[in-house]
Amino acid sequence: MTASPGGALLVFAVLTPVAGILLSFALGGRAAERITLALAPIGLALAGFIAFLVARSGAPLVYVIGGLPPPLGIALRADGASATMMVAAALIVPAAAFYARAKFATPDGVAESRGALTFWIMLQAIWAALNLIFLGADLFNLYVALELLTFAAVPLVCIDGRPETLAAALRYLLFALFGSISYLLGVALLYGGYGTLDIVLLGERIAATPLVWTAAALMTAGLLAKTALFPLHIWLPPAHANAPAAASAVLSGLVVKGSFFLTLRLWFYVLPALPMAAPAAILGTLGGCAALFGSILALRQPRLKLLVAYSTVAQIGYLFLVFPLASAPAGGALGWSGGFVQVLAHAFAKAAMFLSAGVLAEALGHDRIAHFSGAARALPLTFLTLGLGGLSLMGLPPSGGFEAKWLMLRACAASGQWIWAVPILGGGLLAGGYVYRILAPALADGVVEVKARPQLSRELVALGLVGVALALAFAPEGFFEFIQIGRPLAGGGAS
Amino acid sequence: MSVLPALDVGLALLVVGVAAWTIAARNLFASVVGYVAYGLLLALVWVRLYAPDVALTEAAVGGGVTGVLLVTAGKRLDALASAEVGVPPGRALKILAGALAALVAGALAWVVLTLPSPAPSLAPAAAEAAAGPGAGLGNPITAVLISYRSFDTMLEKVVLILAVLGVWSVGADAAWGAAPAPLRKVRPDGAMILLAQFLAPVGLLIGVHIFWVGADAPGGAFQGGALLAAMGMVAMMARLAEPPRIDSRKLRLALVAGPAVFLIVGVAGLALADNLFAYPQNFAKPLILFIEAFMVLSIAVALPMLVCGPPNGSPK
Amino acid sequence: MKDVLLVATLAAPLAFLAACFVRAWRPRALGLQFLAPAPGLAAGLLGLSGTPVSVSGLGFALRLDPPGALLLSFSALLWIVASAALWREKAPDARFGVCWLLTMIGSLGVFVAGDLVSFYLLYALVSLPAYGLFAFSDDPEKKRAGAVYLAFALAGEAVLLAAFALLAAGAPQGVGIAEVMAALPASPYRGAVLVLVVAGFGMKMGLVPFNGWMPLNYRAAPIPVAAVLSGAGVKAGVIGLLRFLPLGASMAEAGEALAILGFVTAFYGLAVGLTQRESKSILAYSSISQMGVIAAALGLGLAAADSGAAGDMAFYAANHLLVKAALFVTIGALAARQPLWALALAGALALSLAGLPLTGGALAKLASKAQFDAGWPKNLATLSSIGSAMLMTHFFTRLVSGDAAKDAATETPAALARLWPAVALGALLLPWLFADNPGEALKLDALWDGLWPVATGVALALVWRRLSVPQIPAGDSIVLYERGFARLMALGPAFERADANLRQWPAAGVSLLLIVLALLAAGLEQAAEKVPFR
Amino acid sequence: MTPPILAGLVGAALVGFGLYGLICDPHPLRKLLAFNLVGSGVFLVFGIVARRGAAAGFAFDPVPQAMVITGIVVAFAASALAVALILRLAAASGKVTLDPRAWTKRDDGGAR
Amino acid sequence: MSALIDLFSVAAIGAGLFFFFAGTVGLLRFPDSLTRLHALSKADNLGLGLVVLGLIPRAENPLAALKLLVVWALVLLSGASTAQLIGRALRRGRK
Repeated sequence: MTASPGGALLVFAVLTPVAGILLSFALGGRAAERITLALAPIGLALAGFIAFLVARSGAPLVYVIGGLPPPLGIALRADGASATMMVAAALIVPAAAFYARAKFATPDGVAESRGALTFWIMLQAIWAALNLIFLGADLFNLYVALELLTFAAVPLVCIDGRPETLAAALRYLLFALFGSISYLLGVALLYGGYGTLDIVLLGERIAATPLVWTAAALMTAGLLAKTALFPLHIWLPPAHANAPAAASAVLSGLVVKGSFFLTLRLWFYVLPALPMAAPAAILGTLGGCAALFGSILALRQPRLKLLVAYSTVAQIGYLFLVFPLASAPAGGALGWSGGFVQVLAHAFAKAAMFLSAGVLAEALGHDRIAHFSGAARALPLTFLTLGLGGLSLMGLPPSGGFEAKWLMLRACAASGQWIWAVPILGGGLLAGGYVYRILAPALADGVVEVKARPQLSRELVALGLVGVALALAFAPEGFFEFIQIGRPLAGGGAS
Repeated sequence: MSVLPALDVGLALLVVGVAAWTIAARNLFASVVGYVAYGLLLALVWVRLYAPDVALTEAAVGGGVTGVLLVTAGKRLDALASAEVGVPPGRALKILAGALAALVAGALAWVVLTLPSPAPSLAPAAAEAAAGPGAGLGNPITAVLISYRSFDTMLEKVVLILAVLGVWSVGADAAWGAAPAPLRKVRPDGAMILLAQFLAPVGLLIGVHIFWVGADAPGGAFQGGALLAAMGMVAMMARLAEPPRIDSRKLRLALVAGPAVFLIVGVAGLALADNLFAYPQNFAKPLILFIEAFMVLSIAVALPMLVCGPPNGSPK
Repeated sequence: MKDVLLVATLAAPLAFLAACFVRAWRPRALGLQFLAPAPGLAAGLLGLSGTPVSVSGLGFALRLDPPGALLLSFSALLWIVASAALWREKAPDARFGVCWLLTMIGSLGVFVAGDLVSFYLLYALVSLPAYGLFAFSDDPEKKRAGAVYLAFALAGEAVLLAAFALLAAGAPQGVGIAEVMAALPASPYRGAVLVLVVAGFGMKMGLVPFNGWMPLNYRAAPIPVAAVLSGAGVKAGVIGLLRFLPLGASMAEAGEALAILGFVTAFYGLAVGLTQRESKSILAYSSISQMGVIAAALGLGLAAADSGAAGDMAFYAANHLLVKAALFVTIGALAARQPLWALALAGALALSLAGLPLTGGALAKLASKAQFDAGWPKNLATLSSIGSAMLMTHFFTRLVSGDAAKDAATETPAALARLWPAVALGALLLPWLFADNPGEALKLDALWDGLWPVATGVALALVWRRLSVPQIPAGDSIVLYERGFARLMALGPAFERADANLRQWPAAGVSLLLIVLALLAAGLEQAAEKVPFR
Repeated sequence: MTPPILAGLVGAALVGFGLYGLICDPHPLRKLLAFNLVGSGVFLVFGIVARRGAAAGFAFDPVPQAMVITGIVVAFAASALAVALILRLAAASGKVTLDPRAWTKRDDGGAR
Repeated sequence: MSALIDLFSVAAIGAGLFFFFAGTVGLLRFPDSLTRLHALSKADNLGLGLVVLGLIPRAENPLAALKLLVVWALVLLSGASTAQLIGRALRRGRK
């Protein structure tokens, strides 16, 4: 394995936010906010340039840290999938940061405040961790990245210090630890079996032995716990519904995608030699149940943020349909593309919806859906965003959600796996139900009392994010070729 | 020497027994004490596995610092006598959980016992690299930590900083900037003070020693730092030292010093050795010691701050 | 020229929509909306003859062929009239205006969509935003109608998405409608596609058992909205069937099944319609019945491998489009004043649906002759004509008796009421301009064929008036569905309890271990299966 | 029985006990203890792998041992964060239960 | 000479082990915490001292011998202090 030209950029994509964390922590106070905002263009430029390099060479971009190649050293590797995710993170994190400026400004008269310092540093940490997760090519390095992500996400959940949020954060932390230790155990076994943790080397060496199956089962289950796939969604609804809006947007839009991304890496890159039909069926079943169950519960939530959080539970379910679909011999490429478009569409749409929910809660002083009558006339932009986000969740055109469903259904058809069409279509119908629950009263003739006029800039940030989710519907053919760069051929074939 | 296997079996039984006690004990405090004992016993297991570095770390962190953390937490929880705990699961669920845990443990045992032979190992690669990138380091573990897998180590220090900030962030808004609560409420008496006065300087010396020899012998930044941290905590328990204010610039600098220096040297590697996180051949050892010195500082400060908890009291 | 107009068909209303988002332009954009469908009208008129035109770009493809062009021109005309009348006096309401434009884009667009994705998008546009034309309200009746409408629309979307995925899977070379339809006869998924297509578009057309939303919808909708939805909106379902039934391929059983479904719908609509008192409901059931006739004809065309059925049924649907829209306007126009000439005109209009000679309906009936040529279909078709005449007479008598629709007058814009004579005449006469051979309809036997069922129907209707038949609640089967739905909703708390239990820590922990063991077992089982072969 | 095998059995037992405690014990602090037990069991597996990898003049493979050291630090940091949360939760509410039902009784739709 | 040293070592370590044993018996058999503490700390300090004494002649170099002594001293210090602390805690508890 040798480094590609421009590969050092990969390390800088991780190091830049890390340096931001260290500087912010040392300087404290208002510096943290300024540093985070200053990082935004740098991070976006790095992600964009990396994507450009990957697209230009048509092959993964690799960097060997310290010049010592794996197995002894650590490498970073950017393929089409990771570059896409990095760009998504580089758009959503700055959007959340920009949105959060008003709420997490250090108050006048103090040098530093608890909420502000925590928020800004943890936001950078999430960014650093995500970039590392997308780029990492060493399973232990990825473990450190996962922990970095958890440690950054947990304090964001309880940043306002109410007991409910503390309980939610504690539950999140403990369950995430449960998941990471399970993952780590699998890593230990794989090292014991193959003497390396480099993804590429493992992918070449691994054969279907009991050791590998055990490791795969443990690592997968651990990652599922961190992704909150049904029935492991124990922590997600209270955590995502109680965090401040900007944090929820990042948690729901990006953080759960981090561990999902690793699950994909695990099965499609580390374990391509394993016959995947049975485990893929298990993952697909859990995903399908999640899509239906989460949507049904979203239908019953009295509060907008809880509804949106349960919708995340459902949408995570869709992601896992990528396992049976992309590993099938026929239509695998369609399934893979569909899965990725779903990841992106949900990331942008959900981030936008959480930001809008935040705007709404501040403007109305509550987020009880039963009291929304007429709210759309008071907050037209916010409800436009919620509606368009809902469009994507329902999978109606023109939206990324539709594109994802369309690709996934075609993959179902191509591979003859009809059963997965049930959650895809049924979940869409149920999503229609919960989006209707938000929009129908809001568009009715009632009158709501607006306590504080929302800032236009914050509403526009959310609208911009949802715009990206819609724009995915118009993704050119080249985009799908791009996310296939560096994807190993479907799992299960080799053995 | 047929005693050794018998001793090994005894040690194993003891470790498992104490672990079971930790889970089964009725009383929270008893289970915490069980865990501290368990940590110390585990250090012995590590010695038997030819892992003196891990044994040092486990003794210092698993037994020592974690012990203080948990005992303090147990005491503070007891002080809040009314803390309501959830109900334990029913018998059926317990049996199910037990059976599943046993199955997973059984599968694990089976896999561990049937690990492939000959075992794959990076030891030869590490030996070979010791002449190159790991130049001048006699302790291969230090070489792995600071050179081959430097990226892990640096990020792990960032994790530590995030944990410190996370711990601070659960404090009250009004207390931000103040110092954490002292480790002991009451003024300690003579014995504790005496212990701290004697032990801390000696421990300090040993900690620095462990760090210094770490390049070639068992020891290194983390082990040394952990020992220093433990000494700092002994001093705090004796109220010879108080936790610093969390907005103190010195404290912040000490915390970020390790990863920051690591990062700077790592980036400088691009200019000096053509690779990020590479060290120029001739300066490898001094550079590594330089980085480690700051890491010791950061660790020695971070661990006690993690134990001390969030800021408490008034900021002014 | 044609291709520019084709693009403009969608681009013009889109431009108006965009203008609505600029606050300063909004009033004018809404006021001039009647211009938006003009390019569509032009494109439709030009596209009536000659070879189909295609345009593609941005991942979308547009295609116009003569059947689509006919429906496009009539729809565009309807939208122009409705918009012009509506926005003359209606206070600009952004919610309503945006939904109006979106529905318009979809309604015009489905006739020109050239590939699956475009069709799906435009079909969704003609279905979903229409919710906003009548249901943005706290009025429980309207909310109910809206919810039912949306449920059927979404279910239709889901079914169609599945159908389209199958179509695309059968045609690897592309997702153009022409390509997938060419590949369909050889596709292994033929049967499934057919069922899904009929079910999906059937929901839009109100085929039994998906008919219940229509009466609720039209009752809740103001007159102009009901006019465009019943006229243009429902035709999205018709064009769907026209496009996605493999009419050239012989599929006898499937075709006959569809024909039977169509006739069942036709008579079911007539029967329930006759029990209705409210004029809007009667018109809704008449629509259901007419859509049944179209489905039956298409089914017979499918069975006979008659690809000409598409053109014939497009004409039949186009006639229905104009007449039904005009009938809704009639309700509003005659609510206040009923001069004799107006009653005569209204009567002719109503009976046009039954195929009264000299009206457009007679031409439509003639167009369906090829399908209903002999045997049981012919008899059933005649029977349905008699039934239609009965139903429309019933409608007419309810209308004349005056208590038909209480708020019909207030919800009809004055301009539309003034325009009504022209609208009605247009609906009666315009089809003559577009028919292939209007002379046929003027022959004596054709006149007789048209006249006697109508006369019989009128006579029967007068007898029917004497009977007192209990009223079936509008929406008939909906009541059952709602009951079932309520029962489903009652499961909600059970799901909540299940969720609360699953989110208990021990349950989640056990689940985690179960997942580990399940994955392990799955893997080991596969490994065990492989061993003998190695 | 050589130490690696013995340690393997111990590691598996620790993981088993820890998992049981993690699932069944309602007190979060004791869950944390259980987590640490599982953690040390996992580290022992690394230790066995390291010991079995003795080669080229080393009594152990240094890479897994280095990972254990990193892992111990991370586990400690996690424990500290969890303890801080538990203490704060107990102080703020008088409850340390993780039962979701204990926290959802009150309908709060207030602004965040 | 070496035999003599061996003998010395065995004797010292054996004596040390005896004190450990006695201390442990005390820990298990004595009635209350204070007496148990008494048995444990005295026996362990003396026992460990004897073991260290027995090991010193076997040390490879003087530095190692010094280390052994330091170990003993540290255990003495911590043992004594903790015994004190526990004792005081017990007394406070009784009040």
